[in-house]
Amino acid sequence: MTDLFMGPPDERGRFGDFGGRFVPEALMSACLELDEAYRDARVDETFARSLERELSLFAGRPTPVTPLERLSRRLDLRVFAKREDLAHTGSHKINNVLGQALLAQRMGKHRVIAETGAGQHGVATATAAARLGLACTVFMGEVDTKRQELNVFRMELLGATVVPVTSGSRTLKDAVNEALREWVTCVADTHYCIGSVMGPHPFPWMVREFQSVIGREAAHQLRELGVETPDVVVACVGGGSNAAGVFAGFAEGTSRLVGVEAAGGSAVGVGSPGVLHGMRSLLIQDEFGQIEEAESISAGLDYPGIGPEHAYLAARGRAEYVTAHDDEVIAALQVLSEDEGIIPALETAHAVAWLLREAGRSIAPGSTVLLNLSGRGDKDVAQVRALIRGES
Amino acid sequence: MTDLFMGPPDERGRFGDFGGRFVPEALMSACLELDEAYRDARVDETFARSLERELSLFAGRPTPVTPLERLSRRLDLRVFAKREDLAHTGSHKINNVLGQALLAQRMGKHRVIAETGAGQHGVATATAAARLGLACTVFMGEVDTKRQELNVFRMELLGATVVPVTSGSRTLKDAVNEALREWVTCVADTHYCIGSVMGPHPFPWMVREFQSVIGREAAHQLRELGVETPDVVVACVGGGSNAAGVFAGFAEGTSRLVGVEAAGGSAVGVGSPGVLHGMRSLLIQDEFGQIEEAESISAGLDYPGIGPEHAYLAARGRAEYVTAHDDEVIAALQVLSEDEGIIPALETAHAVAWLLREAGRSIAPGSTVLLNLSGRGDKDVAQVRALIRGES
Amino acid sequence: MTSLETALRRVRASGRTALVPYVMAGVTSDWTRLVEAAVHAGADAVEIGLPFSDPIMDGVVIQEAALRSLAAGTTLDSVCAELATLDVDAPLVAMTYYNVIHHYGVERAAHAFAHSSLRGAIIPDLPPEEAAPWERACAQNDVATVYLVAPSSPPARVARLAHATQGFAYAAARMAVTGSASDLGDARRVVNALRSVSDIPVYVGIGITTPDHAREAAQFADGVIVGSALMSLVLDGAGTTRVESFVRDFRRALDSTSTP
Amino acid sequence: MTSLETALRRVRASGRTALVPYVMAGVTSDWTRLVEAAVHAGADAVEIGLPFSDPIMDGVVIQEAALRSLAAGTTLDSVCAELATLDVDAPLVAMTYYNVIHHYGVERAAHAFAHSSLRGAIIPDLPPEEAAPWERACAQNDVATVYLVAPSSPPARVARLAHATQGFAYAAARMAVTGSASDLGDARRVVNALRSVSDIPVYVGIGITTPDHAREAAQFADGVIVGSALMSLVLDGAGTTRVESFVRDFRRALDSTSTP
Ligand SMILES: Cc1ncc(COP(=O)(O)O)c(C=O)c1O
Ligand SMILES: Cc1ncc(COP(=O)(O)O)c(C=O)c1O
Repeated sequence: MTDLFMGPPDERGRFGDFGGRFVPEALMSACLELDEAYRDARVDETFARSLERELSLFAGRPTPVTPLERLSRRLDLRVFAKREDLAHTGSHKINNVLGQALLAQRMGKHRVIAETGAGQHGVATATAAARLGLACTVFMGEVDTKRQELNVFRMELLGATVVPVTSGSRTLKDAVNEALREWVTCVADTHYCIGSVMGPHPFPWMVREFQSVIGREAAHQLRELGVETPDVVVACVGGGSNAAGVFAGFAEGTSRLVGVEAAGGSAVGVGSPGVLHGMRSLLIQDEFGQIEEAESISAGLDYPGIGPEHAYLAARGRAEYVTAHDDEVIAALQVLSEDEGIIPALETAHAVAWLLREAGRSIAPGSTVLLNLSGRGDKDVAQVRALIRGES
Repeated sequence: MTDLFMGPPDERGRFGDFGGRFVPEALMSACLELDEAYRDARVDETFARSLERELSLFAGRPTPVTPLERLSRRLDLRVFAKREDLAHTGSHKINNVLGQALLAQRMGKHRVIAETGAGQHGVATATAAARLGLACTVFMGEVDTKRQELNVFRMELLGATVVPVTSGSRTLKDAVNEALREWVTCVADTHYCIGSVMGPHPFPWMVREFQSVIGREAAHQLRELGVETPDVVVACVGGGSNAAGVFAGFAEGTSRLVGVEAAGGSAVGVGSPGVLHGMRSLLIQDEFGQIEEAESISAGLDYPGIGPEHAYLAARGRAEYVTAHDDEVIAALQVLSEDEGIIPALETAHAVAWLLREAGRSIAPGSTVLLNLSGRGDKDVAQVRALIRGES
Repeated sequence: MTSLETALRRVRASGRTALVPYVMAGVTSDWTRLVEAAVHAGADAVEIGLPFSDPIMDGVVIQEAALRSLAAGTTLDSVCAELATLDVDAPLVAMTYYNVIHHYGVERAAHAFAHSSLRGAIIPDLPPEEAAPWERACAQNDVATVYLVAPSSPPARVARLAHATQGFAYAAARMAVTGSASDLGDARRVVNALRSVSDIPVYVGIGITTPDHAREAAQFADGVIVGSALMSLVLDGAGTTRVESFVRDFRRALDSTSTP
Repeated sequence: MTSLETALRRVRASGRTALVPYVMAGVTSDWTRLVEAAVHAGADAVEIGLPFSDPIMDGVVIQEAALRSLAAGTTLDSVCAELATLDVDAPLVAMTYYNVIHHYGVERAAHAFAHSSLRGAIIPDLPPEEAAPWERACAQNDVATVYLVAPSSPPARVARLAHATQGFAYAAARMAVTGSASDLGDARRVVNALRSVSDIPVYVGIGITTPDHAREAAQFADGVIVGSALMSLVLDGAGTTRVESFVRDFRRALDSTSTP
């Protein structure tokens, strides 16, 4: 394992065979412009300072690393949680949107658009846009706008326009399609603020870089808590941005990196290489290359693909990708709530579920584990209640 | 103004004419024991360290002070927000409950009880109890358990038992009554974790001390942002704990301190001195000394009294107490959301409403204002939506 | 010595275990008749509840009684006025919460009590530490300040309360609000603790629900207070006759153990 | 030079403005008849849509056509098989998304196209930067790789695309997905940009909805592509007759401006 993992992709935006820039010509200039603007911004100290300022003064970074003492005792492990649930808007999504919104501003764009599934990324984008005074339009599958009415209202409160997407399956995948279609019409003054480490180059790289603050902070904080290198770093994986962010702090070391997908949306487990939304990656598709719906209780993991860098890390064996079933997930959410007073997001609970399952099995007793607590569960409480009571 | 404000109360727990310890004999020993235990703990470095550890590693302190640039431009002021909305569980309540739960543990109590209105303090208490492995029972007016079903479930997820209170008006005031009645039966092994700067001595003092971390941090953070002394410090007031916490950092200086009550629950504005829940303070009561219901769109401000120290600060003129009406509050919530990407709690929006009203009037242009952003609005979004749409 | 204490010491001296029923003023429109019925049936004193919106030492029965009374418009003044129409020998003792007194004014209240045959007052949320103004006002009006002693009260505090209480000492049988359980709990221990520091009459309350409890308490206490059990009947519609027979049953039970 | 390009250059040389209607394969069970009808009515080539679940360059009409087609079980193989039954002179050009090809295998796909009279392919999400394997496979099978040029394409890029495209260059009239608006947008500017670097036939698409648009485009372009307007009719139930008259109207409009 002497490779340098999680460096920049190659010129064409490839991580090994994955990534790239499969976009309509109408978007090509925008992608190139973004690439240039991002390369420029990332070495610009003024930009770094603005971002650092928004992350700390506005979004509440650094988020703490919490030793989970009661859970550790239960599992005979030393478990630490990186608390993205404490970031403004309740998940790691804010790290990325602040970076992109500042970049959009720097590029002279006065509007951002975004896709959203359950609404987390939409709320985060609307938040960053409000903060910076940008216009904002969020595309959300019509099915999701109904399931998540309150998030729609939240975005509206923040001044965003929410557009229900009525095409295709009317969920996240279609919201991305529609955002791309919209972007074609307004690239000149609009930035597409994508919500995970996906899409055409430079998005997967850029979003990972914006999220890597998670891993950088966590590595430093763990050292302060006396942990030089955690044995295991685990995160849930939808598109893969929170996992990429935390992995980035540990990829060069020897930690075992584990991404947990929903059993019903396992792009690594059941997917195969394909091209969607501008990238070549692992996708859930039928035998004819038609994209299938991911299915999970957790809206944030309902994406039929995975970020291309994860496909690469999987192919190279640097990270492993596993799954958790809905029922283990609910149980895990309850355990973390009762043991530690932290109600995690259903997405996050996937990572917890794997931990509960593997403690004492593939994770040796006494191991040190860093759990990326990607978000808080407040958004999921009504759903969890219905699930536990068998109402849905 | 050479007095030392916000020091300890006198021997009998009095702030001037307010405070004291008006409790049944059955609770007297518990109050004395608590007083002693708290006096002991506050000078104990080990206790200080545990609390500091939980506040930073678990609850996410320090919370940032955010310069609100767009709002400042709108109001021709320099507005800064102390971001208690970013603390774990979404408000300042966690500061107090962690202090009390650690103290309970130190006293050898293995259970905590609490009252709650909308559920914020109940969720916070259940959280701290889960974290420390204490049993927890929360009393909540039956009316409120129905209005706030999801918070009830949240507490249950955290392992707490929620007891619907069917006496009296079935809201917050009655939940306090019932918690006190319960406490009488179990003082030996149970700590009553009260939710604001109210109740019998030493609660108002102790809760203020636990919350004063807000003011201490903010004073320091403002200095780092170049503000030596803010001209105005403003906070909403239910029982008064977030206000007391932030005021504590500025009471010795010259800042104008402003507490904003709900127009329908203004203990300072329309109340008169009286004795309730173990304290002498200002209360909303009828001409016969019967306590009246507070009425506000914001459940957290629905308390017919105010902490005794606030009654004292009001009497001495060190702080002023004003009110905000429901409609201004909704408008203020919208302004802060759109301008800054922060949806505040309805409670907090009272402070914002006052700011919007007074900017350029009693607050001179260019003034520096510290707004205590006591909590996030996620809990209120459904209600705000119904209010804006005129559904309730 | 307050006249209440003189009277109650006289009851003890007569070898009689005192019976103190509780009636919430204003709970029914004929509540004063209930008081008379209780006295007629053998009460040695009557506790008169002045309703308060937030009665933290009371269980559901007395809470409900207070709410009904408040809903009917009961006030301190209205109670005093109605008591003026009463004609009973037994001393009356007010039971209320401090805000009612505080709001009315401590001196005015003590004065009003004195002029309405209320010769003592139990204010469970007013401990002696906070009671100086009230004690002064009571002293000027011959109103006894009655304090409760709890099973949790440590010895030094028992001594202090025994010293401060007037008329009688109220020994709480248990750590609970009124009407909670139904037995004698820690009553004997609390009574003994009081006895060891004072010779004031000691009455047991909280949990005395049946004549049997009363008979048992009579073995070690100077009197019993019967509150929720009686109010529960009244809330269920009992009139003077039923109240009289209820109180008489307690009277008989107590008398059967008295050492004359 | 690909045979598609040879054929289309010949059309231009004849002084005729090329008409290229779009038919989504599998949109109806008789879709091949619609293709024949279009050719019969004067189409110079036909764009054959191979449906994809996530057609990001297409507006609602073609999305709906794709969904219907997929629901009917259309696959790359089924389309090729059905095309084999077709008997038309006009060249056919596939239009699909890269995943369909990628999943099938680029070489297999190019081969299958070639054996089904598909002499070119438009893959809007496959830019030349990513297309090397596909271009190679196409070259081996005489399948033209057709690229789009957008109003946003800067000059250097126009040159590059003009160089890479085969058969014709697809000038997108506007920054929009198919079926979005209804006018010529920036078509003239895009066409001119292409003309300045290449002499390959340039066809205008995206927004050509009426014969009037076609007539106007014919003033500066070598051909027009009519997609959503035709598919919209088909979705509404139009059969061969209606398709034929629709295409004929465009033919007439184009011919009225042609310079023979
Ligand atoms: C809390 C939380 N965790 C994880 C995810 C999954 O996204 P990603 O894999 O990009 O981190 C989401 C997406 O909404 C989320 O809200
Ligand atoms: C966010 C928030 N702010 C303020 C309050 C009012 O309480 P206090 O006045 O004690 O700060 C509450 C109470 O629930 C609250 O949730």
